[in-house]
Order: sequence, then structure tokens, then C-alpha cells
Amino acid sequence: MPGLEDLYREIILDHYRSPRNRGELPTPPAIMAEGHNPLCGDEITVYLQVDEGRVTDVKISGQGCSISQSSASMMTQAVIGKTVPEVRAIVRRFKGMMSIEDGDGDASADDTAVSLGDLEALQGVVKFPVRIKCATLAWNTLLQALDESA
Amino acid sequence: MPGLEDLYREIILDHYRSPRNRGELPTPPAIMAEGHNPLCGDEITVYLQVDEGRVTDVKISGQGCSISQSSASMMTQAVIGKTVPEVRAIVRRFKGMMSIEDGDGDASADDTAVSLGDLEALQGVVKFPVRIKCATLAWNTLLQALDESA
Amino acid sequence: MSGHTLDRATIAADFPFLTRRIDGERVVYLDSANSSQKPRQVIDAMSSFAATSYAPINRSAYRMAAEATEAYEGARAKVARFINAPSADEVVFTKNATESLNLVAGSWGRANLRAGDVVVLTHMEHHANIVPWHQLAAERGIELRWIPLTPTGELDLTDLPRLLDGAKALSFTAMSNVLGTITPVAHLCRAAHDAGALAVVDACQYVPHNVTDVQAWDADLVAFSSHKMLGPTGIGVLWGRAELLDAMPPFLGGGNMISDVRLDGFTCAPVPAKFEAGTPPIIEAIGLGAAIDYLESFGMAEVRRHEAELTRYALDTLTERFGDDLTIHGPRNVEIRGGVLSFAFRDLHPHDVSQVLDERNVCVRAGHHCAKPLMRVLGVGATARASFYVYNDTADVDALADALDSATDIFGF
Amino acid sequence: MSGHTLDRATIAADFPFLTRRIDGERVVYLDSANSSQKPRQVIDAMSSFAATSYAPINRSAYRMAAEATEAYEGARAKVARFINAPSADEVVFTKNATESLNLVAGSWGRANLRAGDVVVLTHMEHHANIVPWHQLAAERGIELRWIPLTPTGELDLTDLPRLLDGAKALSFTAMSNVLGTITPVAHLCRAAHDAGALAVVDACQYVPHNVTDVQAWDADLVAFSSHKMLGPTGIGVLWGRAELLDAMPPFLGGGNMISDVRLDGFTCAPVPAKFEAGTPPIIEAIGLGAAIDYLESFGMAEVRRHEAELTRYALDTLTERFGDDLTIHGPRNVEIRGGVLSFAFRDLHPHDVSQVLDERNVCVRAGHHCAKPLMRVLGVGATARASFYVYNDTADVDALADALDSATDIFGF
Ligand SMILES: Cc1ncc(COP(=O)(O)O)c(C=O)c1O
Ligand SMILES: Cc1ncc(COP(=O)(O)O)c(C=O)c1O
Repeated sequence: MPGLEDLYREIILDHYRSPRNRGELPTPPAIMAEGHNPLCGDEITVYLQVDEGRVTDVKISGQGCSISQSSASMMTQAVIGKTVPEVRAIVRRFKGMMSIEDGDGDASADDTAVSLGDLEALQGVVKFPVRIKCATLAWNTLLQALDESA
Repeated sequence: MPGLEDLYREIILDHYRSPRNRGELPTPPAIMAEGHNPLCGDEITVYLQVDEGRVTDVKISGQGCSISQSSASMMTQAVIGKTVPEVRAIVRRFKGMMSIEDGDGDASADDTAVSLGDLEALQGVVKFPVRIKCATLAWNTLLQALDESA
Repeated sequence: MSGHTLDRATIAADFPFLTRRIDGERVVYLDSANSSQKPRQVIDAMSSFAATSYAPINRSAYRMAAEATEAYEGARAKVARFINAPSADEVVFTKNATESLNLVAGSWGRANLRAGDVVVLTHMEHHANIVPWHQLAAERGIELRWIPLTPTGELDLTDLPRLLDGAKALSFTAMSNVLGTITPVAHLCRAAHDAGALAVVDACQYVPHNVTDVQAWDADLVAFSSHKMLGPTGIGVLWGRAELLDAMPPFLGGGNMISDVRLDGFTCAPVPAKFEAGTPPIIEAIGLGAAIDYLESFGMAEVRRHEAELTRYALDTLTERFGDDLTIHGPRNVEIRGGVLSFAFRDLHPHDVSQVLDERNVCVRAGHHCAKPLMRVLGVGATARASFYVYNDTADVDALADALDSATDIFGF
Repeated sequence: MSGHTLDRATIAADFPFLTRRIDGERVVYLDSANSSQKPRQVIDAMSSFAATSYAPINRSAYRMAAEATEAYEGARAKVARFINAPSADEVVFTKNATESLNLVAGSWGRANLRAGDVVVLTHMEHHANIVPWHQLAAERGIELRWIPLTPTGELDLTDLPRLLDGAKALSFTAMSNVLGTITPVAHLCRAAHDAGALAVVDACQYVPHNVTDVQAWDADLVAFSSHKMLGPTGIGVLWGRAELLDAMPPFLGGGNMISDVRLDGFTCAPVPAKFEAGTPPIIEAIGLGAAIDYLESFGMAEVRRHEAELTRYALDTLTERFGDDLTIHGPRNVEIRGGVLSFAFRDLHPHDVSQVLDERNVCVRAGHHCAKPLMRVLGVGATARASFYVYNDTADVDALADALDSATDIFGF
């Protein structure tokens, strides 16, 4: 059994205590998507602003545990300013780190080149399989929003 | 475990091989009722002729095992010519012998006076609980017919 | 049979899970409201039946099948006696309480409710007693009304007459799986009947922990699950008044529930077979019967006494040790509260609380407890919940409190 | 894993029922088409899981619950592999095959069928694949059409194109539980698809005894039960193509099958959770997984070989010893026949036959085998039926024949 220090890294607790990019965006022009984690009752709303193929802003509202909140917070930092294909690559890479194979297209060789930065701190979640759903909630919700923006 | 000779008494096999009062009666004036034994698939039809409060004829059709067929055959002999209250008493008495408590009225003291004659041969069925439903199929169907005649 | 006192030292040997070690430490199982552990007596009854007495029931006539049928029907009789049902034929075996409640909505509901008809529920219902009614609402256009809660987590009955006015059914929990609140079942059944409505009781959390008397309640239909009362998974119960069950159309169709099948239609078998389509949970019924025997060896009054005492101890201990850092939902009065404690700890998310507790082998559930509408009423997304049963004692409550202390270290308050 | 040869001497120790004595004699169990006996491996897997690894699944986050969830999902993955399903998410756990087929009629059927729509069945269906459609017919006014039988008890496909013309679904058995007939499943699935109809397979009698490949069949939905394949009661399976299951509305409503519940409605979880309302048969899934492991230790081809051989021996022996006194229903060709022998003996009623056999501890089922329409086609009220599984051998067939001899004495031919 891995220790809790693998899960609750300092940077995670920091994003949990001070989440970045919380709030809402006007829809339209932004796209809104809602996600639920049926296990723990977490609910998250992702607001996504895409302009000319680039994610120009993301905001997060809703409630959740330290893992889902910090993951959402770090996600916003990782994707704002990126092109949609770049964002999709980051999502794939992150899910790959969470040991999740995605049905919608294999991880391309490029993905491995994508850097996750702070998000690497969530690596430890893999050792706590139940929490993987917490870590990926914001990401799946982002994907929904991306699909709607297409 | 009781032996099969308790079940397959000679008189039972005799009624099975040569069932009495097989056939049908015109309806109306006779009343018809159908019974099923869901366990073994037996189906029985009882035709009941009641005139002025007296069972003047009963006929049996359908198929069944030695126990259900012989029980039906002996039943016809036991009830033809009896008044409806007498018939009900015989049914109660027979079901009592089969260890079945009937919801619709307690066995009255009179019932014990009712003689079952040949039907006593079916006593052995009680030791084979699964077959009780075979033995009582015709009787329950007769009760249905009686209820409809009322 | 009853009379033993509930005391872990005495019954420890009955529960193999108490020997389980994780990281060398024992498991503090505080999730019985979710599903209970199983005593040796239940496990052994199932194993030995499955090993040398197993046979299909109802359909075959040889002795092993007749004996298996008798064992299965014996379990039905035990259930009937356990809840003081007038007759074993009123006890229907389902797969779980959820199926039981779906049966009520799907059979009684479809047969009796039309657009605009009203069914009354409460804000503390489990999804199992909400979603089937939502499904019927979507299909039939029935209207759902909701009994609200008081600030202490009891049912607020102020408006009951108005809510019940014209209602066709009142379907409610006998005990909340989140708040622990024990509801006034007999009172609610009478109110329902006075309004001409059917009284349906979700007794999932009640039957395992209390003396149950469906006749004293004067309920019409009562649902519960085996796995929450020391019995196996895979079997639940629906009890109903005979005339009511007789009048209800069948639910699932197939073998065993028929009297005849033709190319152009079918006729039903009498209850309870009418509602038991297909091969039933035979081995599971044996296990449920053994669970009832085991519970009756203490008597349900003793089970209730034990849990009320433990709940009192837990309320006192947690309040004393954590004060305002810990918010416990639901009534403080253990007279109307079962052994279920939902709580919020500081501003930690319940999922994180449960993670930290798990590190100490303290098993609590964190989440919405299949009661999302209630979560919204409480204004929370989730709670952490500790729940007790016969095998818990004050040492488990202390372990819970100690483990909560350690959360402080990790999240650095 | 596979490779062991099926041979009673070798596997006897695996089946505790073989040690059972009644009146001092061993039990000759010939009722496996009804329900199978359970090997030690299955019983032990369930007991040990229930003893020290039991926890609720999906709802709680502590390690024991996570491990139990993994074990439950592991069983799902085993089932998927066993029937060559493309994905474990396409495997839905139900309470039995009957619920699986009710789910098909109740979810897919209600969502897709309107008055006048046609569903095609066959004359050899089990009530489980008839009554749910009758219920839908009563509710919706759908029309049922029936594929008739040839004199040898095979499906008579002469008229198939006409029967399927305009049909919305073809729902049929892969193997008759009365005649033993193995139907041309892949051919029927293709015919259904060519006609634009859904192909639903009742594989209750097939999966336990044969190599199953739902993709090779190109079936849409496939139902079967654990208790007929060495597993416990209380659990069944519905496999379905992912897109189809995704598009189907939920069936039973409650916990676990939801994504959100509000006072005014609910949204569903993705499959398979969508179809698994309430606490599932957790311990039973572990047992089913162990049963699959056990069957795979021989390989299903070996199971089939063993049973085909035994069936051949039984057909030969009974014909040789009883000639015209014994009528065996169904095909003589063991290529298209499983180990199920329904027979009529002299003019004895099957119930009496089974009673006499039981006296010799030979367990056969006597009755309509939940196939009353088929009984009417055969022109009988009932049959006696002997059926085989891995633990049977030629000595059992001989015991059956010897016991039939003794009927002569009692009924005095
Ligand atoms: C062909 C067939 N279909 C369906 C069923 C129903 O299975 P269960 O009773 O396990 O639901 C059976 C077994 O009884 C069967 O043989
Ligand atoms: C109050 C209540 N009702 C219904 C249920 C559903 O029971 P099951 O999951 O056994 O069907 C539960 C348990 O989850 C419960 O606590």
C-alpha cells in the first residue's frame, strides 16, 4: 500500500486550497459542460472558450475532493492558450498517465512529447485506483465541451 | 424414505388404468373448470352437473400422472349423488388427509364423520410431499366449479 | 432462541472479517449501512447447502429437489416470521430491495396510476425509491410530491394532509441511510390510508436493525435487502398484503410465474410464484434464512439496544473530541436514530476524509449515498458516513476518532 | 489453462455432491439442464471472498471496497472473454437469464416496438423467452410469429423469409432445453439482420456446454444464467453490442444506474452500470468467475466433446435396451444435439417415471420444462428429461437404464 504522501503532494494541496481559474464564462460564446462522479457525488462544470481553433479561456465551477479540484485547476493552466489538437493531445497524455486507454484514437507518437508540467504531481493517483475517476472528471468534462465546440 | 408401495397401491393403479367417469358434459347446463399443475404440466378439466343442490354428474378430461388421474377418478365416485354441502365436506376431509389446511372455513366436526372409502388409499401420498399437488389437482378444480355453480 | 447479549468478545469468532489484516492491522468496518459483513453461520449454511444439498426448486420432483424446495420455502417462512407477516405466501424474493421497489412501481404503479395521479415521497429517499417513480412519471405523467425535512433531519409533517390530499401512494423510508432518522412508520401508514393512498415502506435500513412488525405498521408493501442484514448479496424481499399482491399484475415474466403459457398468451401462478420469474436465488435464500437465525439468536431488541448505545457513544465521543470541527447530520436523539452517522469534517471533502481514514483501515463511505436530492437539501455534495452493526463496538468509534485526528497532520490544519 | 481431459475419476474430488448418499446410495444427478451442481472451486471462492474480502462495490473508496469492486469487475472481464465479447462493458449482470430477457423486452422492446410490430420466436422457446413478449404484446399490441419445428425437432426454416418479413426482432434459443437441439445461431442472426431485425439469443443451454463466440454469431443480445454453468444462483448475464446497449433506455431504476438524480428526474450512468440498479450479486459474480475458470481448465471444446460422447452413448444404450418402449424426442444427430434427452417411457406419465427413478436416486426432471407451447407441438403434456454435464459419465446412463427397468416391476408390464 503506497503512502498518502504519494497522493497528497504539496502542489496538489496548493491547487486544492487555491484553485486557479474558478468561475464561469458567459454562454455563448463559451461552451459549458457538466460532469458527475457517481462514486463520490462530485459535480463539475467546465466553461470553455475556443477562438479560431485555440482555447482562449477555461473556467471551472462545482465542488469536489482535493484530487478532482486540483486536477481541474492544473488542467486549466495546462490548456489555456493551446490549439484544440494540442489540448486533445494533453488530455490523451494525461489519461495515459492515469492508465486509461482512450477509444477515440490511439495516442500518437507526438503525445509523448507533450509536457504535463505540474500535472505530473498527479502521477501518484494511479496507485489509488478509486481516485482515478476524481482526477479525470474535469478532463472528461473538458472533452465533452470540446466535442460540442467542434 | 417410505417405499413406493405406499404410493402406488393396487387400487390407485386400478383407477389409473381404468379411470371412472372420464369424458365431458355439455356446458351449460354443466359447469366446467380447468386446473393446471405447474410442476408437472398436468391439466385437468372437471365438468360438474348440479341439480337442486345435488351433484348429479361429474366427468373428467385431461391428462396427468397416476396419482392425479386416480385421485380424480376416485373423486368422481365419492361425490356423485351427494349434496353440495356434503361434497364440500368431502373435499375438506380429503384435503385434511393431504395435510392441507383450508382457508375457507375450518373443518367442522361433521367432516370427520365423512367416509372417504377408496380414497383412503391416497393416504400414502402425504409421505411424498411433491405429489400432494397431483392428488389435490382434481379437488381444487372441483372447488372452482362448485364456486361457479353457487 | 434469543437472549445472548451483543458483545464483540463473544461474537468475534463468528465474523471471519475480524481476522482480516491490512498492513498488519485489523479492519474497522464502518460501512454496514452500505452492506454488512457475513457471519460464519451464513457462509457455512450456504457452502454446505451448495456442496451436497443443491438442487433446482419447484420444477423437479425427486427428493433432492423436494428437499431444496422445502429449504427455500423454509427461508421464506423465516422471513415472514421475522417481520411478523401473516403468511409466508406474502413474502416475495427479489434480487434486492431495488428490484422490490421497481416491482411496486412497475406492477402496482403501472396497473393503478394514470396521468396526473400523485405519489408522495420524501426528501430523504434513497434513489431506489425515487428513480422507479421518475421512470413511471416519464412514462405515465404521474406527479411526485415530496415531504420536506426539519432542520434536525426529521420528516416535516406539517403539510402532510395537503401533500397526501388526492394521493394514490405514499412511499417512504423507515430509516434514512444518510441521516439515521427513524421515521414514524405506523403514523405515516395511517395517514396514507386515511387519504386513501397505498403505504409503501422502504425498510432497507430498518429491518436489519430493529424489531419489525409489518402488521403493527399496517403497511401495504415493504421492501428490504438481505445483504444489509448479515445475509448474502443477490436476494431481496418484497412483502405485501395478500389481497394486494393477488390483485397486482405480474412484473418479470418467464418460468415459475406462470400457470399456463400458450402461443397467444399466458396465465399467472398464484403469489408468491407470480413475482418470482426464473430460477430464484436458491442458495441465497438459504443464506438469508441463516442470517435471520443468527440475528434472532440475540433478538432484534438486543440488536437495537446495542446499536443505540453505540450511536450514543459515537455522538458523544465525536462531539467531545472535535467540537465544531465536526458536523453530524440528523437527529441527536437516539430514540429516533439508527446507527448511521453522516458527518462533515472541517472543510475537508468527504472523499479525502475517507481516504485518510482508509490509511488507518477505518472503512467509511464517502459520497452521496444514493440520495442526491437529500444532499442538495443538506447543501452538500457528499458526506462521509460511518455506520454500525452487531460486530462494532466502542473501540471502533475510538479508532474512527483517532484516524480523524491524523487528517489534521496531512492537510495541515 | 485448458487441456485436462474430462473424466469422472479425475474430477470427482471437485464435486462434493458426488459424496452425497441417500439411503446409502450415491446420487445420479441428471438434471443439469435445469440447474447444475457446483464444484468445490466455486463454493470455496465464494466462501473465502464472503469471509474476509467482502465489501460493497462501486460506492465506497476504501481499499477493501476497491478490491471488491476489482474482483467484481474481474468477473465481468472473465465472462466477456468466455463468450468472446469485444468489451467487458458489454456484459450486464442480472439476476438470471429470465431477467436478461425481460430487460430486452422491457427496455429495447418498449423503446422500439409499436402496435403491429412483429417479433419472431420459435416453437421451442423456454417461457423466459415467451412470456416477456406476451407481456409486451398485451401492453403494446405487438404481433408474435413462430418458427415451427420439423418432425425431428429442428427448427423448420422453410418459411423463414416470410416469417421475418417486416419483423423487428428474432428472439430464439441457441439450444432447446427439451429437445437438446442446437440451432443454427449464426445463420439465424444473419437472416434476422438481412430482414432488418434484431437478433436476440437465449443461450442459457448453450453457453454452459459449448465454445461461445458472440462475435462469430454476429448476435445483438445474448442471455444466459450462472446456475446452469457450475456457478451460483442469483446471477445471470445479458451481453449486448455496445451501441445497442448505449441506445437502450434503462430497465430497473435505483442506485448505481444513475449519473444524477433530482426531484424532477434523473440521468443514467453509462453501460453496464445503467442496467445494474441496486446492490448487484457481488459474491455471486465471484462464484461465476470461479466457475468460468473451472470450465476453462478443461476448455469448452473438451466439455462439448465429453457431452456429445455421453449423449451418443445414452441414445445408443437406451434404444438398445428399450427399443420402442422408449421414445426420445429431438434429433439423433449429436452434431446438432446437446446433452439433453427428453423421453417418454411406455405409457407411463413422466411424473411416475421420475418417481420410480428417484427411488433409485436417479434425478431427472419430469414436467413441461417451462416450454408448454413446445409440449403442445409434441402432443404431450410433459416429458421426463435426463441431462448431462461435466460430472456425468456412462455409469450414470447405465444407472438410468437400470432404474427404468425397475418401473416395469412396479407398474407391472
Ligand atoms: C433455454 C432456457 N432459457 C431460459 C431459461 C431461464 O433461465 P433462468 O431460470 O436461470 O432465468 C432456461 C432455464 O430454465 C432455459 O433452459
Ligand atoms: C434506504 C435504502 N433503500 C434502498 C436501498 C437499496 O438497496 P439495494 O441496493 O440492496 O437494492 C438502500 C441501500 O443501498 C437503502 O439504504
